[in-house]
Amino acid sequence: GTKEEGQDAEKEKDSKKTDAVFKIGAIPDQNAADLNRSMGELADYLSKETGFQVEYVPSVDYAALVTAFERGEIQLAWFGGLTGVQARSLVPEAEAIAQRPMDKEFHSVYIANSETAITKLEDVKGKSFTFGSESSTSGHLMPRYFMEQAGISPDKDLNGAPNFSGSHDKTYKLVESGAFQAGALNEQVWKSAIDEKLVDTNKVKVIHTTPAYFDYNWTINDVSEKFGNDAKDKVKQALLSINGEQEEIMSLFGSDSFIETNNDNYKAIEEVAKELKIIK
Amino acid sequence: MKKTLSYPKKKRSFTFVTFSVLSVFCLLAASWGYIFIAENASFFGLFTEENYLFAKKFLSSLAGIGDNDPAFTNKESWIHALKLTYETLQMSVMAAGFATVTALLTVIPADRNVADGTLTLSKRWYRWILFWIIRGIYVFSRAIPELVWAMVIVFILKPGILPGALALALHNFGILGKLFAEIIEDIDMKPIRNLASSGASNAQILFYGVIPAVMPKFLTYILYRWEVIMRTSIIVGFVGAGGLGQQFKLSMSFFNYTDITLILICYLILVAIADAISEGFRRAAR
Amino acid sequence: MSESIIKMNNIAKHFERKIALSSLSFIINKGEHIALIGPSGAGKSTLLNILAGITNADSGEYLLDGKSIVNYQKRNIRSRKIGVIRQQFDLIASLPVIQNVLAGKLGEWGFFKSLISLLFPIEKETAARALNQVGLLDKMYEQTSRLSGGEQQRVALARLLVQNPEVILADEPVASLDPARAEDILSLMTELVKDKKQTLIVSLHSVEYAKKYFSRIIALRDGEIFFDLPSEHVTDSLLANLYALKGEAKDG
Amino acid sequence: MSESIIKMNNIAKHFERKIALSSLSFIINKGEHIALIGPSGAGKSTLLNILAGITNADSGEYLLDGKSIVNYQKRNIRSRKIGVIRQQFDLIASLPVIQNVLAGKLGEWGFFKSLISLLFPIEKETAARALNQVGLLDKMYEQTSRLSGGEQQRVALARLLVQNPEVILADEPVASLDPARAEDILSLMTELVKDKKQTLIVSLHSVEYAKKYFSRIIALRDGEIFFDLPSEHVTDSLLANLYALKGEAKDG
Amino acid sequence: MGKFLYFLTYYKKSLLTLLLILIFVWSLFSVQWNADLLHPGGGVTTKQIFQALLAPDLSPEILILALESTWITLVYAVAGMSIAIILAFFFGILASGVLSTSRFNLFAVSGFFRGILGFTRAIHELVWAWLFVAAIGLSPFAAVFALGIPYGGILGKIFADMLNDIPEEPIKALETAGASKLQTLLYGYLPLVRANIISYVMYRFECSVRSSAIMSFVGLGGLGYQIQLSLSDLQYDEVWTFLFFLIALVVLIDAWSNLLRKRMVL
Ligand SMILES: Nc1ncnc2c1ncn2[C@@H]1O[C@H](COP(=O)(O)OP(=O)(O)OP(=O)(O)O)[C@@H](O)[C@H]1O
Ligand SMILES: Nc1ncnc2c1ncn2[C@@H]1O[C@H](COP(=O)(O)OP(=O)(O)OP(=O)(O)O)[C@@H](O)[C@H]1O
Ligand SMILES: [Mg+2]
Ligand SMILES: [Mg+2]
Repeated sequence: GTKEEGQDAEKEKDSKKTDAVFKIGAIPDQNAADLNRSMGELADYLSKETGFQVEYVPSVDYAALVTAFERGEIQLAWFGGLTGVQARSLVPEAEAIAQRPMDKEFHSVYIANSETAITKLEDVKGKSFTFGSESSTSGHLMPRYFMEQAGISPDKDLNGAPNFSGSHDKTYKLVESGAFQAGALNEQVWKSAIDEKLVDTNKVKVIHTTPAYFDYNWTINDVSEKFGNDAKDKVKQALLSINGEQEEIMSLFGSDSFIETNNDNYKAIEEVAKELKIIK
Repeated sequence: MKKTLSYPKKKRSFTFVTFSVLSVFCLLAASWGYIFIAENASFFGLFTEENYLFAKKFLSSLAGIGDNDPAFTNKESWIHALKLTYETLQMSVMAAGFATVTALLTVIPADRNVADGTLTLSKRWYRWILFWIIRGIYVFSRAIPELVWAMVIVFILKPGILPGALALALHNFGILGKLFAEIIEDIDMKPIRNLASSGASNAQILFYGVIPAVMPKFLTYILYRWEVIMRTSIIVGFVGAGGLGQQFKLSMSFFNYTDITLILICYLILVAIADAISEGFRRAAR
Repeated sequence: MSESIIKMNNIAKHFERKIALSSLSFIINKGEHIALIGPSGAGKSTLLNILAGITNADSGEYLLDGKSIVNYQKRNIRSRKIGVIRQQFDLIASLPVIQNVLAGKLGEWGFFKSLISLLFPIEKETAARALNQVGLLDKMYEQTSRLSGGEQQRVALARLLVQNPEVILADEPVASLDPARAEDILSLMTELVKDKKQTLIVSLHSVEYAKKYFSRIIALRDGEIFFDLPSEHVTDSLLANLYALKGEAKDG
Repeated sequence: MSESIIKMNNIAKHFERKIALSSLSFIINKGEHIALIGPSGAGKSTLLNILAGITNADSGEYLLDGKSIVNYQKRNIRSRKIGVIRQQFDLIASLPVIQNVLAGKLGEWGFFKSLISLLFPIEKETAARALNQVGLLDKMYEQTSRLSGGEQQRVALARLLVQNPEVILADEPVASLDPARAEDILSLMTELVKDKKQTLIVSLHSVEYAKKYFSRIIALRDGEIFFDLPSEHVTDSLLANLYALKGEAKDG
Repeated sequence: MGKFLYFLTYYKKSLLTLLLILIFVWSLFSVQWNADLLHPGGGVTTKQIFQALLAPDLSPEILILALESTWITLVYAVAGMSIAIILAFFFGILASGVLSTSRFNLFAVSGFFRGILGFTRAIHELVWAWLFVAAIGLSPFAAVFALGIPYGGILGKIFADMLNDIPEEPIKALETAGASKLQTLLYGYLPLVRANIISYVMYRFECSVRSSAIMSFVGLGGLGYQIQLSLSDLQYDEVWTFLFFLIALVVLIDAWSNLLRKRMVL
């Protein structure tokens, strides 16, 4: 019964002698309203499972979330590949603990407005183009990397400097409205937009999909001091035990479960970022 | 002569001024109360060792300690930053220019003394309508911060100097328009009436009476606003409207602290130059 | 030669509840020199403004050169009849002297002529002649604000010379000058005006000057004519009555 | 009772290249009433400022009550000896009348007393008595800026009554008032001063008033004493010479 | 040569104005003026934005949210201004040098404090905000300080200038009545600048409301935060609702300060 669980949670809290709030955050790469709702529910779920008082802290900016994480104001954060690397280099004790199955083989898609004659990646030369946030892996880092691999320099070969829309949702909306002729975004956001009919596929089309790379992950801060030595494992277990039952939460993530991951999976991203001189 | 005088009692009445003073105190109490109670902010909580360490770490990163190639000792970074500085300067001048031109074009009907006919010494019914419309536009454009204008304009124009300049101009257009209108409203009417009595027409009054009287003040305000625009130019860049600000935002996202320092140095130089130039112009115009 | 140029009939004027002028009537002939005196708030400035056509009277009739003042609505026509001079505040301080003098021509010039003249003064000759007459030829291109009070008053006089109206009105033209300069301006003014047979109406605070430079004195008090006499008939007891206090508290 | 209070010996003062006062000497006795006259720029204000200790002379000796003025560096000590009154701009227009009057006590009060008095006027009695003497008791709590020019001049006078110095200096105290009000202030001033045997030194533009209200006249011209005579010995020809122009062009 | 100098002085103002116009024209050359400036889809977006302007989102949730954010914006502005006024009062008096007794003091002290005021206002409040957030975290105090410091600089400078511009006669008169430096401050300087400084503070208060609104761009709450969220979802109708609340707040303060200026006697 729920009542018993509640009491258990109470007891556990007492035994830890902690009234500190366990704060979680997420990079604001999608529709803010959806993010607020799902993350709020995730926070409730984690409270129940771990006995901590979990709270979601919204953030308006990728870099702001990384800074808050660095300052210890956020205990657990849903980062992209690049922001995760940034965060873990600022907080050496931090650890990537979980990711979605799809994050092992993540893709970005390049999209174009249907009224343009763009059909393949090479065609975006001379067109107006928008990335997502400059800190995004799937919205900026990897698309930029693969464009350069294809011989297109985003800073020179496009029509004007590339724009940074700030989020994946905004990217496809801007391309759909015609504000930009082409753009790049996270494949998962794109797919769920199509599923939920948020985007009109008569107006936007996919022109290219990148090869696979590691992306999003849950990174946990150094929490042992405030929440006990077993806190990290508890949170990890809670995340990994999410299954089809928590549909509401997982709909945002476009998946039905999380799997284990570790810091080493993200070495490749770090290399790419260094190559593109985005981190030193 | 030690006779006591019956002197008048001080009269106390509840005026608008007393009302304002009371409202200010209520607002102050409510605001600080809200910050301390509802937002549960603790002032002394700021002075923790943790905060000290972060502040120290942050400042030493800015100073480039532990960075073997800080941007401000790197020639290439300087060249790039100076190019952006130059762009920012152009952006601010363009913004001030646009704002001035549009404000000058609209200011005459936006004066109360034109609308009620005291300046022109003649009345027209439609002048009040025009007055309220233009004043409304001024309020609208100045109430919206530059940054918000910039966020909207980058949807319409490609990233670069122009959207930044336009965003700054849109905001300052309202401010300059209001200031200009107030200057003309405060104009000394005696010389104007005298011009009228020596037979000048409305247009002649404008050129011989109004413009010479207000021009020095207009110039002062334009230069003063230009200084402010200079300071604000970095802000519109945050949302992609070009110049130093855009680079500032990117460096922040990539945690390139020394790059940020370099940009801040350029920014301060720019502001100092703007102050000096505008002060010089004001002196010369005196 | 007692041809009348100004006729005032029952002129009245009030501001909100304050009566500034109540039912004034008088006639002024061409070429007369008249001083207007009276205590503060007597209505001198108000009367001069009505004479100049700057303010309209509430009631009464005002004939200028035989025609009602309403026939002089067009400023450039009126400016050939009537010119006004006050204290130095009347000049555009930020313009050079020459422009302030040439402003006396605006009534004759069209729009473009006056615009061009603002950059490249035309009719310099006229301005120079007038400035010479008031002894300021060397300050022609000076900024007006840099001139002393007495000099500014002369510039205003030069503008009037250029404008050359039939009637000249002056409201306390020497109030802020020291005695020597005040007398200098007054004598210059009456001198210049005599040459052209212009009519001169001047308000003054100093009875001394009024008697010395003007042939006829009109005294106002509380918006009414207190007396209207040739200067030599104005006695000290009349003057004492004119300025008698009604208790300081009432003024201001 | 011809005890001297002010002794000036070869006092000189110049501003940049302009000589404002050159080698002035005179003695003033306790209780004398002196008018200072002379054309614009003669140095009247400069002399009064030196007398007040606001400006320091470049050279020469100035003894106040037998001691050199350097002994009066402390303002609150000096303020008991000398008080100054000028035109209305001497008052703080945004304060109520009573505060402006009580400012005459600042030399006696400490900082906190004056701070408190700004909120809750102390020594109201003193202020009321002074205001009563100048006939302004009913305007005690009025904003000073709302008073007329003549009334403001009286407030300044009331401040001096509160300050109660031995010597009173006044620089053109009636320049901007109409004749009636001007005479009113001058007679009030000389009256009040007589009661307390105070010394009075007043600069004036009007020779008429100087003769009427003062027993001794000191005339300045170009920074030098032009004459220093009892009023009845001042002749019209002396005055004409005093104010004679040297050509307008030189002033400014 | 003499003639040339003459020409220069006579046309000085016209020449300066001409120079300013030329500088403006120079700045125009930094942009390639052609249709390329516009996004291919810029027209469409403009239309959408204007349509939203005519039909702002007036649903109750949005209105309540807007009201709440307006309050937070106002709170930060008021708190920031109160810090600014305290800073400006002390620094302004010191920077004006009205209390200095010697010439050396005047230059050293007022120079020093003018320098400080200059530095604090040279940096835009949003940059201060970012510096504070980085240093002390996302505390409301970061927003309050970020507003208070540059505004203190601006107000302090104006305050100092006003104190310096005061006609010296009333002050001299007080001094001859025996007032000390501090007493001339109480009875002379402060009452004389009161009306001007209050109306300037009111004007700056209006500006601080706008600044407070954009503080959210470093993650501090308020109207700007909501505007940013709505913009990132391209909900232009919500954006306009929030903007109208901001405009209303500004207009209200403007009206208040106008009334106050009219009622306040000098
Ligand atoms: N625009 C106005 N509004 C209200 N009252 C006015 C106005 N102009 C003048 N008055 C009042 O009308 C009366 C006459 O004023 P006027 O200026 O004509 O006097 P004056 O004789 O010129 O006085 P002064 O010698 O002080 O210049 C005064 O009581 C004055 O207060
Ligand atoms: N602060 C100053 N700087 C330079 N010159 C000054 C200054 N004060 C006075 N002067 C000059 O000193 C001379 C004497 O001035 P002062 O003010 O004493 O004359 P005044 O007799 O009071 O004249 P007025 O009747 O116009 O008030 C004048 O030529 C004046 O220009
Ligand atoms: Mg008058
Ligand atoms: Mg003087």
